[in-house]
Amino acid sequence: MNPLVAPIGLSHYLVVGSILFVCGVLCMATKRNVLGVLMGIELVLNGANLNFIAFGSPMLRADQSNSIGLDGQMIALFVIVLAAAEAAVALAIALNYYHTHATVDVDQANELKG
Amino acid sequence: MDAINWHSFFFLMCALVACTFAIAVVIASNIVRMACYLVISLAAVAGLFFLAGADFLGAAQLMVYVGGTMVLLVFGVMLTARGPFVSMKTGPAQWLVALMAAGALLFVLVQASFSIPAWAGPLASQPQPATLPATAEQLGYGLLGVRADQLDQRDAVARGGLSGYLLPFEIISVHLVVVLVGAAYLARAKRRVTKLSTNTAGSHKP
Amino acid sequence: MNPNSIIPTLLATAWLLPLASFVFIVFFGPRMGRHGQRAATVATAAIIAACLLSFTALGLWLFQHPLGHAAHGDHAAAVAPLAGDWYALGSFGALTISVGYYIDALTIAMFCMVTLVASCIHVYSNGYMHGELHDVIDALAPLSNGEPMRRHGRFCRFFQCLSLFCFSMLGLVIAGNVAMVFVFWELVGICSYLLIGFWRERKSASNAANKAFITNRVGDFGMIIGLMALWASLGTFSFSEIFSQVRPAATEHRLQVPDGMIKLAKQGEVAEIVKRHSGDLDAAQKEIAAQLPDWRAQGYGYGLLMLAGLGIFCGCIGKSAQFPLHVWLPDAMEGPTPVSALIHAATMVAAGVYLVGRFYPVFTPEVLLVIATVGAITLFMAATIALTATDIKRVLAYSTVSQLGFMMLALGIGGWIAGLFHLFTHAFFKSLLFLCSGSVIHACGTNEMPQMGGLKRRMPITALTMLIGCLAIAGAGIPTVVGLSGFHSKDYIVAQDLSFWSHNPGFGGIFFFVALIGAAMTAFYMFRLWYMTFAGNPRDGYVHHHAHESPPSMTVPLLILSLMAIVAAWNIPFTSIGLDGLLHQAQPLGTAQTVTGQLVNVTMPAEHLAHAHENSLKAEWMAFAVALTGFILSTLFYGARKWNPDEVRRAFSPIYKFLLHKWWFDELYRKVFVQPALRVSDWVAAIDKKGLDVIADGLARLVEWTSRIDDWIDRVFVDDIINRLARWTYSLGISLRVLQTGNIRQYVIWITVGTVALFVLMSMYWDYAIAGI
Amino acid sequence: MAEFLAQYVPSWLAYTAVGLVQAALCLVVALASAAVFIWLERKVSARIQDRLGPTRVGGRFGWLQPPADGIKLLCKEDIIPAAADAPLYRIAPYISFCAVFAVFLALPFASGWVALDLNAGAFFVLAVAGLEVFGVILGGYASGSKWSLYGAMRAAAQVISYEIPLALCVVVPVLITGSMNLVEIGDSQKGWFTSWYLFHDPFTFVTFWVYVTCVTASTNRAPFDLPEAESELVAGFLTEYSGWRWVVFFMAEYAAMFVVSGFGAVLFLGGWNGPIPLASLLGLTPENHAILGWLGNLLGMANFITKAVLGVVFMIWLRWTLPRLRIDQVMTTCLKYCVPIASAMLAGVMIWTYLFPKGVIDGVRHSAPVVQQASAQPQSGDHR
Amino acid sequence: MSTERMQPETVEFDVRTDEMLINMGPQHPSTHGVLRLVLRTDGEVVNEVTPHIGYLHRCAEKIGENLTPRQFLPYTDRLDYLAGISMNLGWALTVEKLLGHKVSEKTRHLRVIVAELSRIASHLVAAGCYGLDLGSFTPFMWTFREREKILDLYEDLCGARLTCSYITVGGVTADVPDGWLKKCEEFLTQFEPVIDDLHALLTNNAIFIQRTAGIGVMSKATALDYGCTGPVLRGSGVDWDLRRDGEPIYTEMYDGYTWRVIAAPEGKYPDDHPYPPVPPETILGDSWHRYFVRMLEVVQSMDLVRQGIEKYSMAAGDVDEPIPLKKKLPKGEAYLETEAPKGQMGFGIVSDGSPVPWRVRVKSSSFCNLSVTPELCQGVLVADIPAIIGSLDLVLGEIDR
Repeated sequence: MNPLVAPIGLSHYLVVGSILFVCGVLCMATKRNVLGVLMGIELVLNGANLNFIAFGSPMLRADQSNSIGLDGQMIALFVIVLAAAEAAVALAIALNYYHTHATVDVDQANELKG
Repeated sequence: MDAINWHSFFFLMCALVACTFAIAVVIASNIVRMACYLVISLAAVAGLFFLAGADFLGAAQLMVYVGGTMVLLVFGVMLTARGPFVSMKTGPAQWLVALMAAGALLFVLVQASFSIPAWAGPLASQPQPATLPATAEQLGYGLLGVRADQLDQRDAVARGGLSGYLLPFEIISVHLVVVLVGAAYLARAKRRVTKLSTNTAGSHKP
Repeated sequence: MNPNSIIPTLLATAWLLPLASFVFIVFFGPRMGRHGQRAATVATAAIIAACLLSFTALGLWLFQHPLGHAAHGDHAAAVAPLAGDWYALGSFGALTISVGYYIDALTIAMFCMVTLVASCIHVYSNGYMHGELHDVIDALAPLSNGEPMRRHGRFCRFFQCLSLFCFSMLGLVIAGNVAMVFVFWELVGICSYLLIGFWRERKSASNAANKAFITNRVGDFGMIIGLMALWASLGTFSFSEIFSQVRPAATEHRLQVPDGMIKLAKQGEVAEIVKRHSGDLDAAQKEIAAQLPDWRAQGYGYGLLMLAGLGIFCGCIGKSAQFPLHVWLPDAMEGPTPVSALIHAATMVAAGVYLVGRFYPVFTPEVLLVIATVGAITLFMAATIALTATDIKRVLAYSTVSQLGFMMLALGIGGWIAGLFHLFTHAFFKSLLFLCSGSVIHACGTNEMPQMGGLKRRMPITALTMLIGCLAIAGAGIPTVVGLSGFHSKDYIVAQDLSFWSHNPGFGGIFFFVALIGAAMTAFYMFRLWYMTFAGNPRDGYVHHHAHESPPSMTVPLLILSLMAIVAAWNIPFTSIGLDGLLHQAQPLGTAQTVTGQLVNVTMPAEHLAHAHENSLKAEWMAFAVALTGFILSTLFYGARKWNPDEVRRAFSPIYKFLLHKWWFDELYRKVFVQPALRVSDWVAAIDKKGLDVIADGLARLVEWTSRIDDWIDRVFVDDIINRLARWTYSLGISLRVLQTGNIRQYVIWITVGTVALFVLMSMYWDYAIAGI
Repeated sequence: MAEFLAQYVPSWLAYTAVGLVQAALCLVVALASAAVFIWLERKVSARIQDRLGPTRVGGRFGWLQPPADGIKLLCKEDIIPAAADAPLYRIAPYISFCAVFAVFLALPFASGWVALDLNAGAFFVLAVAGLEVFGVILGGYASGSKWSLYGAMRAAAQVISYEIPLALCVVVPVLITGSMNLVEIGDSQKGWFTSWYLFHDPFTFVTFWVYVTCVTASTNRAPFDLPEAESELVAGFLTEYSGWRWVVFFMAEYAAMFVVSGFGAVLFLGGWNGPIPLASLLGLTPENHAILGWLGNLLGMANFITKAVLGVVFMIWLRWTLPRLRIDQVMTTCLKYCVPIASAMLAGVMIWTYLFPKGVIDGVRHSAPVVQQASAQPQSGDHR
Repeated sequence: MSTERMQPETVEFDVRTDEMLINMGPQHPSTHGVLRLVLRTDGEVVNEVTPHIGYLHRCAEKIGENLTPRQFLPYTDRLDYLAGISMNLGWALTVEKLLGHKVSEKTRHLRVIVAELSRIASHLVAAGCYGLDLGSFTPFMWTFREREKILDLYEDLCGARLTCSYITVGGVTADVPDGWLKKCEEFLTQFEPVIDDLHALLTNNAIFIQRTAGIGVMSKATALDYGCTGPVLRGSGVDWDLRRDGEPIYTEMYDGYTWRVIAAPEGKYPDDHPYPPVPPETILGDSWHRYFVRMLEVVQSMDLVRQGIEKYSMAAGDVDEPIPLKKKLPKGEAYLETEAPKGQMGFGIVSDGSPVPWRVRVKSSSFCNLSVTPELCQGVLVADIPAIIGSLDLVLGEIDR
């Protein structure tokens, strides 16, 4: 199948979203830098957002009866805004963490471990 | 030959960029480079939003994520990175475990994406972007509590239920304020420079 | 435009101007000139503008409703009040809460009085409060290290509060419904609290503010009960609706128990009827309506009406410092003197009287009797205390309480016009007196009269204006010819008393004599005050030496007010326009008739009866005679110093002490309310210590013995089981602890694995169609 | 053309090739405009300073000076400092340039003459133009020089702060029009110059000047050129750059000037509508004939470009007149003046449009777009 | 704009950052040559500044000990190369003081003319560069344009533009050419309105005032403690000018001239000059005042040049020729300070009786003025460093010698 000619469907978007999501998870799972983890979270949120947009898009599937319509964009908008807020708070926490631990290595933040 | 499908073409471009740089974020060890790749990846995602007919979301993604969040990140990087290259290596065993888990997740997700036939089938004739509704206004109305896209709902009761997102919007805005104040407070170092002594004027002639 | 729409607008503007000034000063005050000097200008300009607007409104009103020749008892020509809503705040069922207005001649007259007095006091405060323009070193508020406190001046804060007060007071006057009245009622309370505690660092001031506030809450509690009674039974807060229900036009405005109250009183039967006509509400309504006259005749709901009246009067007791809640007012003199003049003499405390006047149509004769009794007690008690007080402001404060008692007494015995007339005249001369005392305090730096004396040469204007004030309050005048304002108003009250006595031959005389004695005492203590302050030889050289006449910003208001104190009761020359006529016009419909109580045998004589020639002549002469007596006694004691007051004091030492300690009211309240509370807590503590502790100790000993036995069992049997369990738990925890690594990345992987597992599980048992797609 | 090519080669190749060619053409246009502005800056500054400026290269007026400079700079060694983070250092100028270049996509040059007619156009322009600073930050950081880092941090702080008042200013015309579509915003200012949003009401007039301040700051132009303040930070984020990469940063700056001027022209100065509605007076409207309409649009484009160029000249003029502000003064200007003023103006415009929905100066302007939009909206939603 | 300025003392750190050491110079656009400042910064705030000098050391004093005074004269041009003639004058007067030589009336007035012209030129450079330091390029071009005209005059006078060596020991190298005085007057006439332009462009510019007012405030006491001289001292309100207060051999050069010292001891400038009003934001002794004093001194110097031209034309006789190249110096020593544009320039000479001095010493005004920078630059922002250094008007040729 020639990908340039074949039309794009919902599944394709979902796959991209999955890849972003998994990349984000990987990022969170492998980075020791607080900021790296933060970036992983951003990727995860974007993967999810892409799904919302795709499910709500009027262009991606023939049968629109199950489309979530404008709600998809709405939720995505809220996600974006909350992600910004989350980033601000996470960054503030990271800064404080840096001030107290003089490092950004999350592995050092294990004072509460069992 | 078949006429090229521009939608597919741009989708492929953006998707490739987004995925490639997302993977680059995972692989890169320098935090600034990670940030840079992330910005590019997110910008490509914004492109995907545009392609899916969500212009406003795309622009918001660019503005908020790339313009705002990422600069915040860069700030954080600058403030916390001692020297330009800070990398904290993760052990190969952890990589392996993480990759296995992530691979399983990816498999499950992709499998799920293609498992519904209705999702794979595209629109027989895709609407041109020009004919699409202006979602920015609809979003605006939605935030004000009117679902402009649902006014054709025949069931009056159901229409009443579709009352938009005014309350979440209000909550989110308050939430944002709280978060920003909290973040500002958290990041404050509560330190003051001691007041420097300034010479007071004396007046004797040389 | 017709006056009916202009007048509310004018008054609303006059009402809102101080609010604007308040808001302006709140935001920009500290930035207006050095130390907020300009704030005073703003506030003063606002209130003066309000004053001009009020007088314009008065002019319009008179133009539209010319005063009929004071036709006694004839109320056919009564003028309908302007009532309406500006803004509906919300409706809850049938009840609508709104910002409305109820304007009659009384409202407008009150507006003029309040704004005029307030204007004078604003101007006066410009001079009086100038100390607040700079940093203040307050010797009366020592810090913990004993040094006087130093703080920034609060000039603009003072004017900010004044503006807020004016707004609240005017709102209270213009209010069109009870809810609004209540809101502004509380607002003036707040202003009073803020201004009494203006020098909040002084312990006495903050205590006084608290006292005023708390005491008023006691009254407000009753008021809320009254309001609830009205609302629950009548379903409305609006004045006009309440009045039309209480005194329907159908009964020629005679007081009758409104339907709502009867229904409430007979709610059992009403419910019965409704149940009987299940579903058919109209029929039920009809049947109830048919029953109503019977029920009314049986007296149902009358108690409720009394309850409403008494409740509202409770609020008035608190606000107008009537017995037994009068204790806060003398202490409130801790505030700056202009505040005492404006709030605690002229306007706010009179609000209680005003409210009684406003609610007059609702009061049954029984309630009125209560009012009269409370008024009489207050009048007498406060006057006696004033006889012995030496603090110049306290004398005036008790005088205020006493005069308020006069008003209440007058209202209570059916003298609506008399009471309110006295309210107006009193506002002028009492604010004048307070301002004069402020001028004296300003000059001398002390409140104590024994340290003053001979000031009239130092401060001639103040002495003169104060003398006018004393004459006015004492009711000086030439009988049957002319007199100062107080002469006329007191005359009305005495005349009404006399008339009341003649209608209630038994106990009616008490009120009459109390009023006469009160009038005599008033003259006595006022001149005592004047003589001690201004006449004679200086008693304290230092004070005398440093005394000086106040600046024009303080003396000019004094002159204006003294003019008003003289002429307030007069008609405008060659016309019949005057306060008297205005009040006649404002008298609520149906209240000018003679009525008799249902429960108590009391007759409230119609007011015009008191103006019968012989009655009024008698009253006039009697009032004049007692005032003159008071004056002469005072002159003998303090002016000419023929008699030594100390001898009298010694002779009546117990009484003197009783009076000096203000009838032991504060001590009484301490004994009755404060100390019992403390004692109860002591008891509780003692019970705790003595009783419970002993029991607990015994129990403990018992338990100890039991536990010894138990211990043995425990150690041998139970411990073993427990230890074993604990060991298991511990080892389990140790083994599980490995999972809790504190490593975020591992957690992420666990989450991932968990998600995948969930997914797999789901796909095993459900189709993907669970998503419904 | 692509269809033609596609007969001979695989279609994806054909389209890619054509796409590349078209992009290159656009790039040339952007570069040419940057070159023109560099020349303009030199000439204007020379006039201000009693000099002549370039006179010789390319005959008169030194019009070939920028290409000559460009060639010179291309030939210069592309130095990458040892301490630099090489990949980021390399990529940074292009990020800046791409961001600015992408704005051209959504910038309408005349009614309907826009590459991408987005219905969130104004928002898009704001968002994409804001990306420029990312290249600056990256470049400053990656240079491995302390001066560059200073420049980068200043740029970050300054541009992010100024986005807020800038967005508030942009909201004003959006509010009046009731649409974020730039073409609609431009078209709604049709008519005489009195219908420009600049003269719509006093608030928009003030807003325009706040906008000017903010865009001057967000394009890092004097007196807000702190990120590259040469007397303090040597050259700020540009310190270590040389040769071609430096040129790219420079072109990004000049292209950004054009973009924000054009954007301002659309938002406040009537866009392609001249002070006198010459096109409609002459009958150059599509209603008359397609060609005439096209001609009218051409006139409009000339109008638009003139306004944008005047805007750029204004910025040049500012630069050569004013000293530079200090960083705290820059932030003060933004947070204590621009943001409150812009907010107040936004509120003012709201009230104004509420009170005078048809405008005051030009009462006959096609009435009240806000109201129209609002009432028309629900119907447009149900296309599904 | 508001008059509120951010006082560096009250900077509060929102985010804790590490301190950073930065080299500002010796190659930096705003250090006016090869000054090197080591800044210890915390974000934008400078906590400490340490100046390092010596990058332009040319052994000027040692050279002076191997040459006769007239041979050394061209080296003095290189000290403050922006006001070479003033340097010449200082050296010439010092040697004349040692010799006990007195110059003729005509020479005296000619020396006043050229020395004051060099002051104008120097101050023009100072003002222009100051604008440049604050990011305003145009004033720089304008002042240099005017300075070029003065250099043209020099060229007509002696053939050299920058390092004139015109005033020499014993007199001047040559009398003025024909018509030079007229050219000089023409220059002054056309220059006058330019000053107003400069005031409009810089002095009264709101941003300029914001950037300079209250920045680098130097109290009288500080200025005196650090030995600051010249406009830097007068900018702090000290009424001190060697042309009036110096040694007789120097002050008698200005005998018969009417002028007043430009300083504002009570915060108020003498009102016999047309000058723009002092903005209320400024504090006496801040960078703005140092700049402003220079601008006023330009006007003052123009006045002196005019008087000099008049007096020169009236004076009888000829200008003095220089002393012989290898004239023996009397045994002894002499030290003299003159009021150079940058401040008090001192030359010391010790002679053992030979034509070549035994010891030569130069006391530089810029050196003293530089020494105050660590004190002034505490807790300021990075952008204030050029604003303060620029207001001190340093010349490294003079500092490093």
